[in-house]
Amino acid sequence: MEKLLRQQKYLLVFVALVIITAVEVTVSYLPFTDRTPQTIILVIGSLCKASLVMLYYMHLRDDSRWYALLVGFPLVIGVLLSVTFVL
Amino acid sequence: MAVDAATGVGIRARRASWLRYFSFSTDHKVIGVQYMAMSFVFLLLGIVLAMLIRAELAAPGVGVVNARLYNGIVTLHGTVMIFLWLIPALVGLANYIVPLMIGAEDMAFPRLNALSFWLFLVAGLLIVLGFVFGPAEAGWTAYAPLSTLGPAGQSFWIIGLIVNGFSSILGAINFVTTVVTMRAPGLTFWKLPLFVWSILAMTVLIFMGTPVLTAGLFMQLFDRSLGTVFFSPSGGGDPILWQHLFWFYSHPAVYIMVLPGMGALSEVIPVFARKPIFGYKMIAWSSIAISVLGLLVWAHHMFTTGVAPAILFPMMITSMIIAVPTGVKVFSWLATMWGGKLTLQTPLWFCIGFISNFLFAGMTGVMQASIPLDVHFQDTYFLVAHLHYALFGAGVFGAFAGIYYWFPKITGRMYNETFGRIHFVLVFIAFNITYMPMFWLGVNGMPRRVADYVPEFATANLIISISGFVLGFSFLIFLVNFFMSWAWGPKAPDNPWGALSLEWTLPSPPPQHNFAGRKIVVRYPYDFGTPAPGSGHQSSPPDGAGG
Amino acid sequence: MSVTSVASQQQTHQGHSGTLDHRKLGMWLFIGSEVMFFAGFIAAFVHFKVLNPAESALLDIPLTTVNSFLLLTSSFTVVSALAAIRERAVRRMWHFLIATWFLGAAFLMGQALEFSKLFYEGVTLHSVFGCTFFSVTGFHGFHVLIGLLWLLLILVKTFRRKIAGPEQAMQVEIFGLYWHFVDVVWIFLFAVIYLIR
Amino acid sequence: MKTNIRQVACIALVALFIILGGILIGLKMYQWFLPESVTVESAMYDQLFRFTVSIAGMVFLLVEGTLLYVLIRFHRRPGETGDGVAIHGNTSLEIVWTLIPAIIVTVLSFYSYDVLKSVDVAYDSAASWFCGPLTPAKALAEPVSGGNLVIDVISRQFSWEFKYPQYNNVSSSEMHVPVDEFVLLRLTSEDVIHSFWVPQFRLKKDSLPGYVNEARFEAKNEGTYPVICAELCGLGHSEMRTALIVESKEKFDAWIQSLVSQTESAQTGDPVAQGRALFARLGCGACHTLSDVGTEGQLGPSLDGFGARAGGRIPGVSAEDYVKTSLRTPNAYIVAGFLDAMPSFADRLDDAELNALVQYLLQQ
Repeated sequence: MEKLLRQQKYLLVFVALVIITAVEVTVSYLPFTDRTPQTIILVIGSLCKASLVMLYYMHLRDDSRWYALLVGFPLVIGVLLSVTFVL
Repeated sequence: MAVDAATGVGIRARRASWLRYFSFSTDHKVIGVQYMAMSFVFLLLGIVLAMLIRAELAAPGVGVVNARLYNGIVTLHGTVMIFLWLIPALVGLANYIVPLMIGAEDMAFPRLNALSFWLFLVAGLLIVLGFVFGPAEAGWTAYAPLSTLGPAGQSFWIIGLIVNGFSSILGAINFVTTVVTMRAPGLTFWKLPLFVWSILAMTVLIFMGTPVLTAGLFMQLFDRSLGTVFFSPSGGGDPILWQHLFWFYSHPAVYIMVLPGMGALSEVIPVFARKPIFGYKMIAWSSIAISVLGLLVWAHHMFTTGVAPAILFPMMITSMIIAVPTGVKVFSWLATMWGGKLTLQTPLWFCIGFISNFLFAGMTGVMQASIPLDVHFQDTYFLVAHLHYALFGAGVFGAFAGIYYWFPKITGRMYNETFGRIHFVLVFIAFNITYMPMFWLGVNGMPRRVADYVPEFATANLIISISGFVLGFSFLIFLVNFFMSWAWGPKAPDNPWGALSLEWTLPSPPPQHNFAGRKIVVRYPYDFGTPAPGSGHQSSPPDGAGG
Repeated sequence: MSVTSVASQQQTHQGHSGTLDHRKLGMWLFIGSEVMFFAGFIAAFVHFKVLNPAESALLDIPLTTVNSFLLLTSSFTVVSALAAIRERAVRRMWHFLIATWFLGAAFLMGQALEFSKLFYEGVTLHSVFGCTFFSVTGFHGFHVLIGLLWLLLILVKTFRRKIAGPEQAMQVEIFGLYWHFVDVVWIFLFAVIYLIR
Repeated sequence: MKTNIRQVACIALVALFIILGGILIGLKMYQWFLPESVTVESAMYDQLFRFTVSIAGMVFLLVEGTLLYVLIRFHRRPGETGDGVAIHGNTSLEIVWTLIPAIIVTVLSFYSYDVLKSVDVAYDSAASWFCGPLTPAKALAEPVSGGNLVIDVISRQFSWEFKYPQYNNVSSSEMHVPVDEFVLLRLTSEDVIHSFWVPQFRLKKDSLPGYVNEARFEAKNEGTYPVICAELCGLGHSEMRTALIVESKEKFDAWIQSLVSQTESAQTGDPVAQGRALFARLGCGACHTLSDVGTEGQLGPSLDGFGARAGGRIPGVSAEDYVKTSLRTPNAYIVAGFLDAMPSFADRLDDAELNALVQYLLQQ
C-alpha cells in the first residue's frame, strides 16, 4: 500500500516536471518587450524543477540533513558566483 | 618493530616496513607518510628555486639567470611551494592523524585515499617536467592572456594542476566522509579535537573551491589548444574572467594552508600549557566561519582591475570581517597559555612563532583588505612579504609545530630537542629578517616578479638575500634531525607529552589497524588542569627527550 | 564537559556514528563539488551572454525541449528502478534501467545532432558564444556518457545476479544520485542557455 | 571576583600605554615607511594609512606584549610539576574580543569608502558603481568631453606610450602633466595585462587588452617620478618603466607645443625623421640601446651602428629585408645571447611607417 503511494508520488512529480517544462518553453516563446518578468519566471521554474528532483527523486526530503547541507551550501555559493559574473 | 633487530625476523620485518612506503598501500598511515615524504622532496626543490631567486636579486642588474629562466623559476617556486609542498604536507599529516584522533580504523575510502596520493605524485611530476619544455613563465597566478601565449611548459602546468585538483577533491571528500561517518561511538562533534575541526573546515574549502579552478584551467587549456577565446580579448573574451575563477580557489587556498596549522596549535598549546583550551566552541566555530567567509572574498585580489565596485566593495567588507574569527583564535590561544605551566619545547616554540608571525600577516592583511590602501600594495613586494608571512610564517610554522608534536607517534622515536630548538631559533630569526624589509621595498616602488631593480634597493635586497640563504639552510637542520632521529632516535613512549586525544592511547607507531579490538575511551580531549573537573585524571607534565 | 563513554571498535568501514552511509555521503560530496565545477562554466556563459546577448538566437529550442523531456523521463525511470529493487522486483528494475539507458543514449544523440547543426550554421569554438556553449553543454554531455557507462556496469551486475535485492539497492541508489544530478544540471542549463534570451 | 584599586590602575595603565604606543607607531611608520606624497589622492591615502597602522600598532603591542608576558611569567620552572588552572573559557571575555575587532573593521570599512569616494572614478556615479570604469577599447576613438586634461596610456610589451587626445593625439614615451590640475587617464593595453603604478601617487590601475580603464589624479608637487609596470607582463617586465614629469603649466604647454610641431614636421618631413619619431613613440628604447635617441635598453641588442651590421647578419638576406622581417616576425632571427622577447609590430605599423622605421634604423 505504502509502496503504491510512493510510486504514485514519483509519477506525480514527473508530471509536475513535465508541466513546468512545458510552461517554461511556452513562456520563452511569448513576445515580451521587457525580458525581465520572463527571466524571473524561467529562473523560478527551473529552481522548482531542480528542488522537486532533489527533494523526491534524490530523497533529500526524508534523508539525513547532512546531504541537504552538503549540496545546498555549494548550490548557494555557486548561484552567488554566477550572479557576480552578471555584473 | 620493537623486537630485537638481531634476529632475521626483525630485519625482514623492518625491511618490509620500509618497502610499504613504496607500494600502493591503502593504510592511511602509510599514505600519510608518503604524502609528507614526497612533499619534503618538493620542498627541497622549492628551496633551491628560492635560493636562485635570491641569488639573482642579491644585486641589481641581470646576474645569475636570464629573464626567461627567472620568470620560469618564480612561477615554479610559487607552484611547488603551494601545491606540492605545503598543502600535501598538511594533507599527509591530517591523513595520518585524523583517523587516529576520531578512533577510526582507516579513512572511509582507503583505495580512494591511495589514489589521491598517486594522482598528486603524477601532478607534481607533470608540473616539474613542464619546466624542461619551455618553462611556464606567467607566475603561479597564470594571468591570461600572458599565460595563453606562453611556451609549452604552461600546458604541462595547467594539466598538472587539473590532476592535482582531482587528487585534492577526492581527498577532501574522503576526509569529510571519514569525520562525519567514522567517529568512535560517543565521540560527538563537540568532543572532536580542534585539529579535526580545522581539517573539516579546510576540506570544505577544497571541495568547494578546487572545482571552480579546474573549470578555469580547462578554459585556459582550451584557449591554448583548441583556439577558444575565453580569455583572449581579440576574440571577444575577457581576461578578468580567469582572475575570478582563479582567485575563487586560490584565496581559499590560503586558508587551506593556514587552517591545519591553526588546528595543530589548538592541540599543542593546551598540552604544553597543561591547561584546557580556552573557548573550545568559539575556536571550532571560528574555523567554520573562516572557511565560509573565505569563499566570499576572492575579488579582493582584483582591486586594481577596474571591476565594478558592486563586486569589489562587498568583498572588501567580507575580507575585513575574516579578521574577526582569526582574532578570536589568536586571543583564545593566548588565554590558553595565560596561567598555564608552559613547557617550552620545540612544538610550543613553533606555536609561539606562528602567533607572532601570523599577527603581521593579519595586520597587513586587514590593510590590504581596504581597497584604497591595497591599490598601492597590490602586486608589490609588500604583498610578497604579506603572503610569505601568511603561508610561511603561519602555514609552515604550524605544520612544523604539528610535525614535531606528532613525530614520536608517527615514527616511534623522539626527535632531538636541541636540534629542534636550534632549528626554531634559526628559522624564526632568519624568516623575519628576510621578509620584514620586503614591506618597505614594496611600498617604496619594487613590484613583484622583477628580475632587476633600481640601485637604491640594492642594500635591502642584499640583506634579504643573505638572510634568505640562512633561512634555506635552516631547513637542512630540520631534515638532518628528522632522518637521524627516525633512524637512531630514542624509542618514544605511547604518550610522551601526556596528551589526552585518542591517538596517544595507541602504541607509537600505531599498529596497522589502529584501534582494532581495543577499547576506545572517549573523553573531552582538553581535560587538563587542576582540579580536573569531572575526570579524576591528574595529568603529568611532558617528559620528552631533552626537555 | 568531560563525559566518558566506553565502546569496542567495530571492524567494518560502515559508519559507527549515526545512520549515515559513507558511500552515499561521499557521492553527495562529489555532487557538491560538481555543482561548483558547473557553476564555474555557467558563470562564464552568463558573463558573456550579458556582454553579447544576440548569438543564442541560433539555438534549436524544439529539439532541446525534446531532449529535456528525455532526460526528465530517465530520472523518473531511475527512481522507479530503485523503488523496484527495494521491493526485490529485479525484473521491473531491469526494465526501468534499460529504459533509462536508451533515454540517456537518445539524449546524447540529440545533442550530437544539435552540435552538428550549429557547426553547419557556422558556430565555431572561436567565438565567445561558441566556446562557452560547447564547453558547458559538452561537459554535461560527457557526464551523461559517464553515467551510461556506469549504468552498463550495473546492468551487467544485475545480469550476473550480483544485484538481486534490497541488499544491493545502495549501488542503484548511488548511481541514481549521480544521474539525477546530471538531470538537475540540465534543468539549469536548459533555462539559462536556451530559454532565457 | 572582587577587583581592588591596584588591579584597575594596572589595567588602565597598560591600556593607556598600548593606545599611545599604537598611535606613536602609526605616526612613525607614516614618516619612515611611505615614499613622498605628491597628489591630493596620495595625501588622503596617507591619512588612512596612518589611522590603520595606529590601530595595527595597538594590536601589535597587545598581542606581542601578552605573548612575552606569558612566556616570562608562566613558563614551567625546573622541577615544577602539576597543571595550570582548569579554566575552560569566559563568555563575556570571548564576546569582548569578538566585538572589538568587529567594530574596528566596520570603522575601517566606512573610512575606506570615504576615501574611495574621492579618489576613485568608479565611485562617481551609480552607473559606474554597477559596471565599473571598464569600457570596451573602442571608447578611445570617441572625442574627449570635459575640460580636464585627458591622457591615453597605451601599454605594450615592454613600453608605455602616452597619447594626448586634446592635442591632436600627439604621443610620447614619457608622461608630462601640469601641476595643480586634474588629469584623467584612460588606460589600455595592446597585448597582455600591464599595470600602471606611480608609488609617489599611491596610484595603480591595470591596463587591460580590449578594455579601457580609468584613473584620475591631481599632482601638487613638481618633480620627476617613476612609472612602473606592476603586473608580470613577460620577459621584459622589470625593464618596463618610464618617467612621469610634473611641471608648471607654462613648461607643460611649451613641451606639448614643441611635441605637436615635431610630430607634424616628422609626418611631412623625410622618412628618416619620421622613423626617428616612431622609434621614440613606440618606446623601442625600453629594450634597445640607441645613442641617437638617447636610450639604453638592455633586453634587446644595441642598435648603435646597426646599419653597418644588418646586411651581413644573415647570408643572402639584404639589410632592408632583415630589418623588415625582424619587425614583423621578431623570432625569425634571434641575435646570439638574446631572448625571443620582442613582440611583433606587423599590425601596429602601416607600410609607410614600416619603411620609415627601416630607413631610420639603416641610417644608424
